[in-house]
Amino acid sequence: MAPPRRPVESGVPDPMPFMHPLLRKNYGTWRWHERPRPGVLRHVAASGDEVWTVKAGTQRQLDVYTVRALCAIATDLADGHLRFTTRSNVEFMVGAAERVDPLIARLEAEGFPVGGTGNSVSMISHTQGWLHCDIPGTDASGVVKALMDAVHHEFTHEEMPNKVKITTSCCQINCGGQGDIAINIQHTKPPKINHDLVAGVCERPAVVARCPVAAIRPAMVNGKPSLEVDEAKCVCCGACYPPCPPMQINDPVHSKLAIWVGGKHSSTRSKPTFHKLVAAGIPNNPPRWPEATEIVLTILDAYKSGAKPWERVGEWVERIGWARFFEETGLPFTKYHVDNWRGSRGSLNSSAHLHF
Amino acid sequence: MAPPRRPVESGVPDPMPFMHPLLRKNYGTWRWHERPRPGVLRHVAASGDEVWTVKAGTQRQLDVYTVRALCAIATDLADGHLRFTTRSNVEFMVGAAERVDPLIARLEAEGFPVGGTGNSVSMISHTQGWLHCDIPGTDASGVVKALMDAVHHEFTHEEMPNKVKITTSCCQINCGGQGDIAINIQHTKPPKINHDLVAGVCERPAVVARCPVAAIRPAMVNGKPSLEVDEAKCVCCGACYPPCPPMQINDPVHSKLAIWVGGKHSSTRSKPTFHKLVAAGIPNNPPRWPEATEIVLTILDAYKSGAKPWERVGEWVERIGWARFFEETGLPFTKYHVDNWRGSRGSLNSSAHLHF
Amino acid sequence: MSMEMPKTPMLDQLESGPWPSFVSGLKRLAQSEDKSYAPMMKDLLGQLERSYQTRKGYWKGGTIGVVGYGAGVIPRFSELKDEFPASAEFHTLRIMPPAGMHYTAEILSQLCDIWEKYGSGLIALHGQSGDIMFQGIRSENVQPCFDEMNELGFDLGGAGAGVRTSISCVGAARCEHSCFDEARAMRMLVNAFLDEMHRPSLPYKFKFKVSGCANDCANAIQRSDFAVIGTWRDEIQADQDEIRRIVARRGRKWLIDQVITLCPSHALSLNDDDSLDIANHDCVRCMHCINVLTKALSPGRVRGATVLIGGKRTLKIGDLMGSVVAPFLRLESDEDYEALLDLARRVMDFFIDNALEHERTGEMIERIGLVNFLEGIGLEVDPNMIRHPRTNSYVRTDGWDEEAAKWKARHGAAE
Amino acid sequence: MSMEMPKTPMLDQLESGPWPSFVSGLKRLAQSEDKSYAPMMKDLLGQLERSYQTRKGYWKGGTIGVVGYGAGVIPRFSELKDEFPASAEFHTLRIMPPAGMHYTAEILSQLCDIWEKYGSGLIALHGQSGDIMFQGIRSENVQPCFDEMNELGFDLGGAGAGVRTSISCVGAARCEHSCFDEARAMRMLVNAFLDEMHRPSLPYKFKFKVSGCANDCANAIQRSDFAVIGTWRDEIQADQDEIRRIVARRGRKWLIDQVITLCPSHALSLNDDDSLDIANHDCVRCMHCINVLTKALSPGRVRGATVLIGGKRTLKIGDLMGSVVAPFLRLESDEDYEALLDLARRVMDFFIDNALEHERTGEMIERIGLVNFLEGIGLEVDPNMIRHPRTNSYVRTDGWDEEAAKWKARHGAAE
Ligand code: SRM
Ligand code: SRM
Ligand code: SRM
Ligand code: SRM
Ligand code: SF4
Ligand code: SF4
Ligand code: SF4
Ligand code: SF4
Ligand code: SF4
Ligand code: SF4
Ligand code: SF4
Ligand code: SF4
Repeated sequence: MAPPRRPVESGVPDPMPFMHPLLRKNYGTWRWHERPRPGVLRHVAASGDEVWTVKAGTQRQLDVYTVRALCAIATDLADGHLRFTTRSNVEFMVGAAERVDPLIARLEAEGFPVGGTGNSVSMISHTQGWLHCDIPGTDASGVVKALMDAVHHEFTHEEMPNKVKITTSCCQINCGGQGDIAINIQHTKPPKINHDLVAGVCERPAVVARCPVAAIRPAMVNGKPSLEVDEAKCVCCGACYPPCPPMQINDPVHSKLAIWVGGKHSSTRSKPTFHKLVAAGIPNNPPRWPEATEIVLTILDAYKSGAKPWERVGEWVERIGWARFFEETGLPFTKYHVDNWRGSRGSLNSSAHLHF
Repeated sequence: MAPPRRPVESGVPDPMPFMHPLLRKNYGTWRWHERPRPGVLRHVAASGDEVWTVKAGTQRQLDVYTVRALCAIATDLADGHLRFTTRSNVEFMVGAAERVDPLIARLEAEGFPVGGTGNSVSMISHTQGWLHCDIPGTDASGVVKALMDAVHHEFTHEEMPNKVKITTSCCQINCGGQGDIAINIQHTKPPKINHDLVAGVCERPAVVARCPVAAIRPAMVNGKPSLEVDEAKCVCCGACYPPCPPMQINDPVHSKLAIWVGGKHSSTRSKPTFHKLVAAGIPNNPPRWPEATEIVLTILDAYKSGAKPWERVGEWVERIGWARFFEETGLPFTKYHVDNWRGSRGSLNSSAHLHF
Repeated sequence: MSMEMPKTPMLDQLESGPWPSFVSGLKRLAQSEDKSYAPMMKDLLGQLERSYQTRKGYWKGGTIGVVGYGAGVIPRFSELKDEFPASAEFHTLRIMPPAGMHYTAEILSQLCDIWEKYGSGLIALHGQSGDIMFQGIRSENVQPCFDEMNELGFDLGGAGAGVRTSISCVGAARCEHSCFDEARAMRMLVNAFLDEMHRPSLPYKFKFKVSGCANDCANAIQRSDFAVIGTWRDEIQADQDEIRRIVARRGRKWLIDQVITLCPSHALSLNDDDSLDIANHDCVRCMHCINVLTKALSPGRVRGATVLIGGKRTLKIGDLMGSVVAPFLRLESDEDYEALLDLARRVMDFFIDNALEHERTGEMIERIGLVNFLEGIGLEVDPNMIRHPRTNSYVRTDGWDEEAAKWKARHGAAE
Repeated sequence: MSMEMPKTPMLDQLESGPWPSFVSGLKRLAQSEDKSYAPMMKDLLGQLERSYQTRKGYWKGGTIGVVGYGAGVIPRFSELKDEFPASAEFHTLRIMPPAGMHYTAEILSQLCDIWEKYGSGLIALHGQSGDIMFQGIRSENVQPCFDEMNELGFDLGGAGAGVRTSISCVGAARCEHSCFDEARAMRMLVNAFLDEMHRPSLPYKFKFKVSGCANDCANAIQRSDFAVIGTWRDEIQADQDEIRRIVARRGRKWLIDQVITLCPSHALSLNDDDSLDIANHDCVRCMHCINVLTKALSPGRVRGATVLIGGKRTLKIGDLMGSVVAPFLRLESDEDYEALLDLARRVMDFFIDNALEHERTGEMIERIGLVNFLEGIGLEVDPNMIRHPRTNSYVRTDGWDEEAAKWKARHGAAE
């Protein structure tokens, strides 16, 4: 038998061979840009070269037919090049203004919404969900599709005060990250333990160590080594589930959705911020999650009409105050909004600043 | 023998019998005020009444001669009334403009600096020190006197961007509170334990409980119950000293002064803030503490020339950035400036905001 | 036979300079050969000079009190009593001043008379908590001295694990920003807890402080367990003609730089007709614009106070500021003031029942969580209590629907 | 014999609406009767529909890899393998794209060809960490599939306790804000740690992310252990004529509202001649004014990057952002880039030696303190590393003089 092939550890490929020639030529010497219309960027280089980018949304979870369709568009209309953003939008670059409209027409004809630039709602951070992950409490692709359908107008138009970056996550691990608006699983009940399986599949000390509030202890159940959860302590985070699948945290009824707002990665104007809980207890309701969608739309509406130009969602709320955020969105404020995690004292109002 | 007299538990006296008649008459109906000159306030009431207040500094630790001198001034020139601010400044109220100058003249003639209003440096928060307290690492009256001599011009003039409230504290307990600038004792060595005395005077469990970092444990030393300090853990705070005087924290050389800036009580503009360490290791050098005084003057200079109107010390630094604060004051920045107390992660720079 | 004045070369250096010198005052007392306290003050100077030279303090505590009270006198015994016997005892009487520290020359002189009879002649006006501190008295004089002051209408303040002496700002007496009757509120609060002040048996000290507005001249938020800060619910009262006069006099740029851009909530703008555009809904009641434009602007008409609980200094978990537990309590009618007192009673009861020994309110809340504290004192959560909602998902939310229903019920109901 | 399409009434509801439907894509694959993956995708649809109905996931992990590597394939075995045998195995190959995610149509088509041969036809462009995720392949196909992709110049990305796939923003390729060569930096960093990526043996995962400026289009500060963010040390480059043209076109108010008042450090003002007054000393390099006035303003000429360490999501102490450890590293010469890599090596070594099992860099720093971490990697403290100095006096400062001397030595010396 031939010896197995050893991998070529080539690492991250050099992008130059794949990059649009105009980008390659003007690499590092771009001067300025503008957005002639939603979905289109015009970048001008020091050389005087211009590149027009047309940006469109995709479903991220792409079948080869769709990938080939995008390739064909690139071949036919964009010099054979394309790139993707981490938000799974696709970008085609051309060197002249007149080549933009045909691209838009073709993309739209093939069902790819053109937009996602500037002050639009961009594609939602997509995770794995029931399609692939081993721990999800909900789906990802379906949630994203349902929401993007609902905000389609906001993707194809630039009518928001600033960019809106939405994220979702199908468990509390949150691979989707922080977002202007985030729709995440929030479990509401401690894990149900399948004691018969623990001994076989779980390394008990590792699971015990994983719990953020030390709610798990080793225990003998029905004469077999298993685990026990102190339900009064448990914050239902699900961290024990990946290392120990018998600790069933997912529940068709009690795994709910929660909505968070005001996460921001950029250091633009204000420093980066974490998103904050605004609504929880939302049913995990496939295939279209109407309850969550409605809350997202409500928040987007309030933001759109209330924020000043350039205010990101969190900056807007910061200015108007949380009292008014809850008033304007009609969302209830509860004791769960008051942070009680370590170091949370900084989130209390230690001032006479008040919003009425 | 007569039964002992029982106290009349009269509590806080009603101020009305002692209040200047114009204040009493217009109680709760003041309309606006202005500051015609440093040390003088003119308040106007809805009734049209005016009251002119002349404010002057005192040494707080007053001998009866000084108190009687102030009383005489009140009797002669201010309708027999006076009041004190918590910063131990004295205020005389009169009902007409022409009565102001004589008051000022008399106060100045008797050595009471007129000022402390508006954007001046007011009297320093005064604590007890060697004169009276049982745990001080330095004096209070002397520090205050030395500093007030140094900032006398700033007390009698209103040349600062905003009010400057200085505090001092003669131990790390900090009865002086937060300040725009605070000069506090900062011990640099763990307590030296006088083991012979511990058994006699200290309730050991109480002392152990008092330590913020759990560095104290009961121990037998020379066959007697005593205490032991884990010097690697000890943060030299002196909290063990009041309940257990044998735990000598005060040291003529190693009890140093530290200077803090940016404390703010008001919720005016920005929320209240704690003061922040800017200089430590300053010799505790009676009778005039020249090293500490010099640093305070340097900070005041930088603030005076650098801040915009209404910016308090902390607000000014916040705007120009800490990098520049250390640059402009020439104070060294060290690892001790980086907070490592619980919850201090929020004090790290988690952003791309940088000052160069 | 009069004692010699001690040599005080270091202290003497504190007699020069423009600020009034406490050393000169101490010397005046020490040299009052006709007064009983002259020897005490000579020795006091001697001991103090020693402290300056050795950089050490020489006072020790002990136990001294007056009949019926368990606190209010700070005992001081000298470790150098052999060298400085006349000041071997140098206790302090903490006496509560009239709210707002208003005096007549007459009453102050009477207090001086008593103090010259029994004490050292040294008086601090005032301590950081607000007491008149009569500093320097021997044990045997404490009771008669207190009795005379008490007869004059004064009472001992706090010390130890009890309610402490309080401060209210000058407020209504002479300040246009005052949002309620600070002296009334402060006296009502403290005087309702005199038992807890005079016979201290709380888990630890408890301080009230009262400021009439967000300028917080009483340092209430950071230096008291129970801070009462004046505010208003409705709109800032604005005299637009006065604004226009100010703009005419000082210019638009002045107004923009000193007021508009300094508003923390971007609630202000200057209209083209030089009137001030105030977005009261955005305003956080910080007082800045009112401070600068005191003639033109005032707090609204619906006035009252915010209550914050838990401020204190460093021990033992680090400094804590008070945090909002009652965003707005109207303070107008007698009932309003009663409601404030009622809240204080609930806080005190909860503190007594739940704080550990030597634990301040702020530390207790830090330990048990604000929500549990609110439930304990019977208050509902409100967004004004937080800077921002939780950023952390580690929370069990299975009571969400119930809690949401509570909010909706409250929110539907009239304020 | 072709299988029947499963009934998917719930999923079908996701075929309507304007956004491209992944369900339609899955169905296209399932209906590709000429392709080997059609049965797999039919069963996959069946299982997914089941998940929608039961609100449960049915995938389990396992162990799958390619020769020589310990990571890069995410194994998925179905719990419903009896019902849906064709998709009983549905592993994912994580493949690293060219930096910046640039493709030719040709290379993408070639990847599709390989994937159609061995896998499901389902590709995610891209995963949140930046991988091309080829989703759905049976164990026996993993090795040949990878071999072909590897021959084409692609390599597996990260998984498990190792270095992870990275993202750099589009940057220099098409962005005027770019402060260095992001693709170069990112490739240099990741490719230097391929051993740690392919044979994971770190305490836990480690992510690099690279953004060319403070806009942080790569989400580096919050989502990576080692964030490289472009910035500049000198002055913003300003074309004042262009500013005047903008003011002429859009008005002064527009400029004031959209730029001046939004500057977080109040570093901007509008001069009377309609030029922009920039106080570069106050500027915090936030990018806002440059973003809005891209034609008139650009980052300075002395460009480089800030490095922040420790960003990550919630587990297990709550979300952490990276925090500054190197305020400014010039990035121009080869040596400059080497110095960045050298820093990364020191961080990695320290992480390997000091982190507990399953502890990310941010958690490690939280546990040991920033200063100890800095000392460990040989960096000096700098005020740019903090928001503000300590507010707490609980620190032992007896090394003050030495530390102050260090600062003075550094500070006297040229940058
Ligand atoms: C006298 C006074 C300083 C002054 O000269 O003005 C003072 C003096 C003492 N303070 Fe204080 N504190 C004084 C106001 C304060 C303040 C300011 C305030 O009330 O606004 C604070 C900060 C606010 C607070 O309450 O936290 C303050 C925080 C402390 C603490 C720290 C409490 C904490 O929880 O962190 C202690 C230590 C303790 O309680 O164990 C303390 C303890 C002490 C003791 C009793 C020291 C001791 O344990 O023996 C001092 C007695 C000195 C003496 O010989 O008279 N003192 N102390 C102030 C009281 C005078 C008065 O009654 O008017
Ligand atoms: C007399 C006094 C109240 C009292 O009950 O005794 C007082 C009186 C006034 N204060 Fe105050 N404040 C007094 C202590 C304070 C304190 C507490 C302190 O000094 O420890 C503060 C909080 C300081 C802090 O934040 O750390 C304080 C923060 C203010 C502010 C807010 C300043 C700011 O911008 O942050 C104002 C507003 C202003 O300046 O217009 C203010 C404004 C005023 C006004 C103008 C209010 C008015 O309209 O009458 C009063 C005249 C001030 C003057 O002398 O210029 N007062 N004021 C106190 C004088 C202390 C002294 O002798 O220096
Ligand atoms: C595939 C992906 C989501 C997606 O669909 O895009 C993903 C999927 C998983 N993530 Fe993630 N994470 C993915 C990006 C992220 C990110 C975003 C990022 O990298 O910018 C984060 C937040 C940043 C960070 O690193 O903290 C993220 C934070 C986590 C965590 C929490 C780590 C923490 O320290 O808090 C876990 C749990 C763990 O590591 O134990 C996790 C664990 C997982 C696991 C391995 C769950 C598990 O334990 O089995 C998921 C495998 C799903 C699958 O079936 O493929 N994933 N994960 C992303 C990787 C694709 C790619 O390679 O491009
Ligand atoms: C293409 C992309 C980079 C890439 O490597 O793929 C990109 C490209 C640009 N970004 Fe970005 N950003 C991209 C993701 C991001 C992200 C990360 C994300 O989407 O998850 C952020 C951080 C978001 C956050 O803070 O949570 C981001 C924050 C910004 C900002 C700061 C916005 C703010 O005010 O906070 C700017 C500045 C601006 O808007 O002018 C910016 C500006 C830009 C500019 C205008 C830069 C330029 O001059 O070319 C680019 C065109 C944006 C457009 O489409 O209008 N980009 N940008 C990413 C497109 C993602 C998408 O499809 O939506
Ligand atoms: S968020 Fe959770 S369920 Fe979703 S992909 Fe990440 S680890 Fe899996
Ligand atoms: S769900 Fe979270 S808090 Fe509960 S036992 Fe598991 S790890 Fe611990
Ligand atoms: S600060 Fe310390 S030494 Fe000074 S009076 Fe207060 S408790 Fe005494
Ligand atoms: S000085 Fe402070 S840290 Fe040190 S032993 Fe005493 S109480 Fe503990
Ligand atoms: S707190 Fe407000 S009301 Fe009270 S004196 Fe100060 S400014 Fe006036
Ligand atoms: S009170 Fe403060 S927050 Fe309100 S409008 Fe005036 S400056 Fe703005
Ligand atoms: S991070 Fe900065 S340099 Fe990179 S693409 Fe975004 S705006 Fe351009
Ligand atoms: S980059 Fe940001 S901080 Fe600097 S001047 Fe522009 S807006 Fe201000």
